[in-house]
Amino acid sequence: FAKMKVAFALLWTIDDMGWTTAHYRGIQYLKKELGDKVEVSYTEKVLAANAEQVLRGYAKAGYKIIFATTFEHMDPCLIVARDFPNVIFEHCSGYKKNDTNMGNYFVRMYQAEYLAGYMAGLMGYKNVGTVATQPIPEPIRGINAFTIGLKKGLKEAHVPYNPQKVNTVVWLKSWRDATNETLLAETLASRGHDLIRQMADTPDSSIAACRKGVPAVGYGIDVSAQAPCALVSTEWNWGVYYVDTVKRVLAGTWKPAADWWGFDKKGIKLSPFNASVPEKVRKKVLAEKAFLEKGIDNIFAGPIKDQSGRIRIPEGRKASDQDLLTMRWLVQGVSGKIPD
Amino acid sequence: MESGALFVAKISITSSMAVLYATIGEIFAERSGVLNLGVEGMMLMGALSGFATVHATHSLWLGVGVAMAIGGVFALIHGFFAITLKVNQVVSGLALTLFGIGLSDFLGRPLIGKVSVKFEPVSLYPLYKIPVLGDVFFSHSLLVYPAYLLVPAAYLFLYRTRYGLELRSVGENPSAADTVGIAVARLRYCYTFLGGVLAGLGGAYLSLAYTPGWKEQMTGGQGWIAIALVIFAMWDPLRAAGGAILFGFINAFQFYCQAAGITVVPGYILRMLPYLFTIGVLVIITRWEAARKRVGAPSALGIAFEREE
Amino acid sequence: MSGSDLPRTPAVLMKGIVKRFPGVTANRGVDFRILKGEIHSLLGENGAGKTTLMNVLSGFYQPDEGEMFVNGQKVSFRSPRDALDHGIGMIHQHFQLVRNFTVAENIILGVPGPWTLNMDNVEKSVDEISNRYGLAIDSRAHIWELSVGEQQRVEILRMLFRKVNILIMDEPTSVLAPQEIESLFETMRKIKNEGRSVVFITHKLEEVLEISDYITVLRRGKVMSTVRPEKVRERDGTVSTELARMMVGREVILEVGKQPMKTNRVLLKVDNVSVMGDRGELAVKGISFTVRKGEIFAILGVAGNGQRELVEAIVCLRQKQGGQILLAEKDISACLDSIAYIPEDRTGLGSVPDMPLMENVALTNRARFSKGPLVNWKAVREKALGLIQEYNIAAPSLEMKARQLSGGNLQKLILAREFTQDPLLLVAEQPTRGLDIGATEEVWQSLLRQREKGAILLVSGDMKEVLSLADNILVMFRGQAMDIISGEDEKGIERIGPLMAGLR
Amino acid sequence: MRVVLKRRLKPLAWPRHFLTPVSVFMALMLGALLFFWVGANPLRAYVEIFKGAFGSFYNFSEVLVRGTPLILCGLSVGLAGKMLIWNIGAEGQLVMGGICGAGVALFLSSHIPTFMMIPTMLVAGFLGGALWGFIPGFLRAKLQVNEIITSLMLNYVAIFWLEHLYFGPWRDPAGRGFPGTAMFPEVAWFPRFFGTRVHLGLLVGLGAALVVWFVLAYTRWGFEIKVVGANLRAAQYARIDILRNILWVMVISGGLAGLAGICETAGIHYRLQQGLASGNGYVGIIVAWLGKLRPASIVVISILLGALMVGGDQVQITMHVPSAISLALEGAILFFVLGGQIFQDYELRIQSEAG
Ligand SMILES: Nc1ncnc2c1ncn2[C@@H]1O[C@H](COP(=O)(O)OP(=O)(O)OP(=O)(O)O)[C@@H](O)[C@H]1O
Ligand SMILES: Nc1ncnc2c1ncn2[C@@H]1O[C@H](COP(=O)(O)OP(=O)(O)OP(=O)(O)O)[C@@H](O)[C@H]1O
Ligand SMILES: [Mg+2]
Ligand SMILES: [Mg+2]
Repeated sequence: FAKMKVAFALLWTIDDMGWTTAHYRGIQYLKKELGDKVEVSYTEKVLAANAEQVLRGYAKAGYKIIFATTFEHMDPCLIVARDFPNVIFEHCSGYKKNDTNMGNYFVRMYQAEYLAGYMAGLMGYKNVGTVATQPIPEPIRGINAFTIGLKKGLKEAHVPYNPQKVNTVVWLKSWRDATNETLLAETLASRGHDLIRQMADTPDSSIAACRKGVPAVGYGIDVSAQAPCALVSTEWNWGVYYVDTVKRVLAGTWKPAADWWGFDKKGIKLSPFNASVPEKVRKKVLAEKAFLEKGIDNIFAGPIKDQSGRIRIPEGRKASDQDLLTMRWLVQGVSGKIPD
Repeated sequence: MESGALFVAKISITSSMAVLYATIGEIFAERSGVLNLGVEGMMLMGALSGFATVHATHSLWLGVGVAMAIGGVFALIHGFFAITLKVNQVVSGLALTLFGIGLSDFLGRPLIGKVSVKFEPVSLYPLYKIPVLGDVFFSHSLLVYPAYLLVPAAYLFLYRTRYGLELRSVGENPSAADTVGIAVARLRYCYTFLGGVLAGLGGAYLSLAYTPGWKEQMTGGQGWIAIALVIFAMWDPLRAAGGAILFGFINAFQFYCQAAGITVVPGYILRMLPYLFTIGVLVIITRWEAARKRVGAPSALGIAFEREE
Repeated sequence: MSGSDLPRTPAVLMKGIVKRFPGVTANRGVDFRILKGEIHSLLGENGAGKTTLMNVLSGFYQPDEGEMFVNGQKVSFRSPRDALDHGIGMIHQHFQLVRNFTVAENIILGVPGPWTLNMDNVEKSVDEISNRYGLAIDSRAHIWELSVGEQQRVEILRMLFRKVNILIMDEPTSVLAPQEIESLFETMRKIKNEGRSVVFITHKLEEVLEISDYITVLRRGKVMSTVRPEKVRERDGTVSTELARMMVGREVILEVGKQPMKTNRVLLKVDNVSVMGDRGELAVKGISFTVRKGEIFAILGVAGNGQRELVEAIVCLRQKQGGQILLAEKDISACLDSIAYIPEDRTGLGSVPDMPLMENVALTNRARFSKGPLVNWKAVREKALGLIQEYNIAAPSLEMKARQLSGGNLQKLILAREFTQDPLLLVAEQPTRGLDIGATEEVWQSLLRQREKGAILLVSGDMKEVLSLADNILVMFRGQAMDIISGEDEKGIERIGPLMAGLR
Repeated sequence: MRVVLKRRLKPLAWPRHFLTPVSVFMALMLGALLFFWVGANPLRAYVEIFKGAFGSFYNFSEVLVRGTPLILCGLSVGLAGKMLIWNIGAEGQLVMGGICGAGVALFLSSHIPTFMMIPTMLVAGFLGGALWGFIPGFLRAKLQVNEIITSLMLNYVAIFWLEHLYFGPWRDPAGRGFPGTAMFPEVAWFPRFFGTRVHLGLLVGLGAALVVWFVLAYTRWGFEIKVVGANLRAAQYARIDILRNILWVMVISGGLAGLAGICETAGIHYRLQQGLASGNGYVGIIVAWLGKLRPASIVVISILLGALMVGGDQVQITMHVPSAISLALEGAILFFVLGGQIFQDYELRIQSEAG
C-alpha cells in the first residue's frame, strides 16, 4: 500500500513570515492529519520561468496531487495539466481551470478583513493607515471590506468620523520589502493615524507601528509574537483545504472546481484578540463571525458607494463573486488612489 | 502628530543610517585602493550574525560587536583575493556579494520571524531639548548617534592625520607609498577590514534597530546604494553623509506624498526617482569634477599593487 | 674636495650580491663599496644590473645571496622602510610621487611622527631645507602642477628631509636640461660636503667625469672595475674609449656620418599654433615653423616646455586652440594616416604591454592589414617576422607579450612598426631615452635612413642627440619658440644652452 | 625565512586544463560543509544534483532552458568586459528587451506578416536592450560617468517600468485585475523543440556566441575593442575612436541582454509578468568572468550553472535542503576559480633571509 504523493510549488521560502509560511503551515497540518496516507514534498522559490519545470518534474516523478500556490504558476499549471491527465492540479489565487484535472482555490480573506475593520471601528479608530501592497483585486477587496467593517463599527460605537477618510491607503508596490514597510508604517504613524493596518507579507509594518506606540492589525499569519501591539491578525488557513482536497482525491470524489472558501469552511481564521480589546467588542466581532461561519455574508451588500460617491452596489443587491474577484475600485471612506 | 517637514527630516536620518555606515566603510576601503563590491554581502552577514548573537545572548552590544567582526572577516576574504592573490576586484567583490546573500539566506533560516531585544529610541539627554533640531537629531536609537561622531572623525582622519595621508597615498600611488616605506598591503588589509566592519555595523543597524529581526536579503539593495554613494560623495565622508541622508529623504518623501494624498508625479516615477536622481547627480558631479580638472577617484582604485620583483 | 684623500670607513659595503630573476641573473656576485662623503657613479649598458643592485641596497629587492654592511654593521632589509631606517634612500627613474598630493604632503609621507599632522609646520621645514640646498620649490603646489625637473627636486628634498646618508639617484639627468643638470650637480656637491654619499647612475660619460669621486662599471651583472675619474679622462678632457669598452666590451664611437640632405618642398607647415595643456593653461603659444622633405627637424627643450602638447596636436591626440597645421597642404585636424608617431612613453602609449608582439605590430597598421572588416592575421605575422629580422630585435617568438621585451628591443619594434607605415612625416619623441650607447647608435642609424623617405620631427631634450641628427633645431621655452637654428650654424649652436633656459 | 608569492614570468601552461575542475571541486567541498550543517548527506546531495541536471533527457533540456538567458547575459557582460567596461546592467537591459519585444507581440501582431513576427520581435528586443545599454555607454563615453553605478541604477528603473506596464496600461483586460499582460498571440511564440521547453532562444544564444567570437577573433573592430580594454592610452595613440567604440560595445552588449529578455518572454512566459527579472543579468556577470570573457567558455559555463540551478531544485525536492544553497555554491565556485588562477600565475617561494 503506497502513500499518495502530494507536492507543492511555493512562491518563496517556507519561513517568509507571510504568504509562503501560511501555505507551509497548511502543509504541516496536512501531514499531521493525513501523514499515514500521504507523502508530501515541496519546492521553494518557484519563479514564473521555472514553474513549468518544477510542476512537470513532480508530475513525472509520480506525484498525484500538485498544488501550485501563486498566481504566476497558473499558465504553466494549465500546460502541464494537459500533458498529465492522470495527475490532479490545484492552483491557488488565479482563475483558470480545466474540466478534467485542474481546479483552483482561494479563500475569502476579505471576510476576516471585514471583522478586523469592524473591531477597529468598535474601538473607535477612525483614522486608520494601511500599508497596502500591490494594487490587484485581492488587496483592494480586503481594503474595501476592512473599511466597510470599520465604518459599521464606528457607527455602532457612535464615534463621529470623516466619511471620506477613515482609512488612508499607501501602496508599497511590492509584496514584501521590510525596510520600506517600516518606513511607510512610521510615516503613517507620524502623520497621526491611530491604527496601522499591515497588509504586506512580513510583520514589519506592525512592528514599526508598535515601536511608534500605535496599535496594528496583522496579516497573513498571527504577528502577535513579533508585534505585541497587534490587536488581532487575519490569517490564511490553507490546511483545512489541503486536507479536504486530498481526502476527496483519496475517496475518488474530486472534481475540478473553483473553490473560494470563507469562514463557513474555515478557509480563514481570526487570531486571538490582544488583551487590550474590550470584552464587549470581542463579543460583537465574534457574533458577526458566527454569521459568516453559517455562510451568511452580507459584507458587500448595497448600497455601497465608491470614493466619488457613486453608488456601485445598489440597495438590495449584493456583489457577486465575479464582482469581488475583479474588483478595481475603492469604497467611500478610503483615502488614496489605486496606482498603476 | 509631528509636523510634516520635521518628520520627513527625522525619518530621512533613521532610514539612511545603514547606508551611511556602509558608505563610510567603503570610502575607507576605496581610498586605500580596494574596490569592494561585496558590501551587500557583508551587510547581510553583519545583520544576520548580529541578530543571531542577540537572539542567543540577549546582549545588544555583543551583537553589534559580532556583526562588525563578521563584516570585517568577510571583507578580509575579499582582501585576500584582491590584495594577496590580486584577482580582479570587481569580480571578487561580486562573488562576495553572491556568497553573502546565499550564505546568510541559508544560515539564517531558523531565525526568520524570531524576536529578541532590540535598540529602542533613546533621547540624548540635554540635546534633545533643543527646539526643532533636538527631535530631528537626538531622539533615535543608540546605533544612530555613533554616526554623528564617525562622519567628522572619518573626515579628520583622512585629511588631518598622518595615517590618513598614508591611507590616501596607498590608494593614489601605492608604489610611491611603498618607496617611502609604507606597508601597502598591510594598510589595504586594514582599511578593507574597516570597510567590512562598518558594513557589518550597517547590517546590525537594520537587524537590531531599524527593522529588528532577520529576513533573508533584508538589506534590499542598500549595499549597492552605498557603493553608488561613494562615487556620489567623491570619496568624501562629509558628502557621503549628505548623500545618504538625501537618498533617505527622497525615499521617505515618496511615501510621505502618498500618505498625504499629494500626487504631483505618478507613483511609478516617484519610485524610480532615487535611482534616476543618483544617475543625475553622478553626471553633474562628474562634469563638475572634470571641469575642475580633478578626478575624485583614488588613482589606483581597483588596481592590485605588486612590487616588481 | 678636501676629504677625498683621507682614509674612511665605508658607509656601505655590499659583498657577493646575487640577484636572480626568472631567466636572468641580474647581479652575479657584485662587490660594491660606498665611502662616506663621496659621489660614486655607476655605469653600464642597459641591463647590466645597475638598477637591480641599487634596488637591493634600498630594500626593494631581497638578494638571493650576499651580505650587506652599513657602517660596518651587517644588515638585511626586508623593505624600503628598513633601508630608510638605515639612512639609505633611492630616487627612481620613474618618480615615486603622489600626483594629487602637494609637495609638502609628499615629503612628509611615511615619515614617522605623531598622529596629527600640521601641514603648516611641515611646509615651513620643507621651505627651510629647500632654501638650504638651493632647491627652489613651492611646498604647497600639487605634484601635477610641477615640471619634471621640479618633481625631481621634490624627490631629493624628500630624502634630505629624512636625512638619508646614502642618496641613490637612478639616471637623474636624463630628464634635465643642461642648466638643470648643473644645478643638480651643485646640490649633489652640497650633500657630499656634509659627509653624505651619493650614488649616481647615468649613461652619459661626460657627466661621470665631471662629478664623480669613484666610478664603478658593471657589465652583465658583474663589476668590471672601480676607477677614479682621472684614470679614464683623456688629456683634452674627453672620455677615454677605455671606459666605453669596459661597459660594452667593444668599441663604440657614437658618431653617425650624417650627410646634409637636399632639402625639398615643404611637407609640414605649422602656423601660429596654440595648444592647451592639461592644467588648462596655454602650453604652446603661437608657434610657427616648416619642415621640408628629407629633413630632420628637431624641437629641443627641457621637458615640460610645451613640446609634448605640440607633438600631441600634430599627431591628433590633442585639440589645438588656434593656428593651422598643414601636412602636404592638407589640414591635419582630419587625423591623417601619413603621420607616424614614436612616443616617448613606450609601454604606456606606444604599445599594449599585455598583448603579443604580433598584435602590437598590427596596432597602428591594422588598416593596412585588413580586408574589409577582417584582419589578415597571416599577413601581420609575416610582416612581424620580417621586422624582427630586419631590425635585429631580440624576441624569441611572436606570441611573447610586449612587456617581456627589454626597453631597447621594444623601442626598436615600435620604430620598425612605424617605419612600415611609410609615413610622410615621422614624429620621434625622445627616441633614445634610457637606451645604452649601443642601442642608441642603432636607433640613430634607423632614423637617418628614414629621413630619405620623408621628414622627421625629432623631439628631444638630449642636446647631443639633436646635434648629431638634426638639420634644423627649434628651441622651445615656456611654450614659445626661442629661435630656429641650423644644424650647420656653429655660432648658433653655442646659443642653444642659454636659449633652453629662456635667455635670448 | 618567509613564504612569498611571486608572479611567474609566464603563466604555467600545464595546470590550465584541470585548474578549473579542481577549483570547482574545492568549492563543492565547501558546499559539502553547508550540506552537513543542515544535516544532509553531501555525497548524496551531489549525486542528486547531478541526476537532477543530467539524469534524463528532459532534465537536461531544462538545463538548456535555464542556460539560455545566461548565455546571452554572459555574452553581454563579457563583450563589454573585453573593453574593461563593467556592464552591471544586463538585468535592466534584459527587462527592456522583454518589454520592447512584448510590445511588438501585443500590439503589432496584426500588422506584421506571420513569418516576420519572430524576427521583428528579436530586433525589437535587441533594440530595447541596446537603448538601455546606450545610456550608460553614452554617459561613460561622453562624460566619463562611472558605468558600474549608472548601469546598476538603470536596472531598478527598468524593473519599475516593467511593473508599471503590467500592472497598469498593458494589463490584460481579461485578466480579472491580476498583474500581467495578455498572452501573446501564438504567432509570437518562439518555437520549442523535441517536445521540451528548449526554444529558439537557445539557437539565438549560440548564434550570438558564434558572432561575438568571430568579431573578437577576426575583425578589425574586435581587435580595436581588445586594444581599448588592454591599454586605453595606446588605443588613443593608435587612433582608435574610443568614444564610438564604447558606445557601440555598450549598445551591442545591451542588445545581447535585450535578446535574453525577449527570448525569455517569447520562449517561456508568453507574456510580461512578475518574474522576468529573476537575476539572470547578475548571474551573467559571473558567467562572463568564470568564462574569462571567452564566448565558447561562456556557453559552457552558462550550461553548467544552469545545471547547478536545476540540480539545486532537485535536492530541494528530494532532500529538503534550502534552495539558497545554489547561490552560496555559485559564490564559492567563483571564489575558488578566481583563487585557483593563482597557481598558474604565481609561484610559492620560500625565501631565506639573505644578507
Ligand atoms: N623585475 C624584473 N623581473 C625580471 N627581470 C628583471 C627585473 N628587473 C630587472 N630584470 C633584469 O635584470 C637585468 C638587470 O636589469 P637592471 O634594470 O638592473 O639593469 P640596468 O643596468 O639598470 O639597465 P638600464 O641601464 O637599462 O637601466 C636585466 O636583464 C633585466 O632584464
Ligand atoms: N619587468 C619585467 N618582467 C618580465 N621580464 C622582464 C622584465 N624586465 C625585463 N625583463 C626581461 O629581461 C630581459 C632584459 O631586459 P632589459 O630591459 O634589462 O634588457 P636590456 O639588456 O636593457 O636590453 P636593451 O638594451 O634592449 O634595453 C628582457 O628580454 C625581458 O624579457
Ligand atoms: Mg633596460
Ligand atoms: Mg636601470
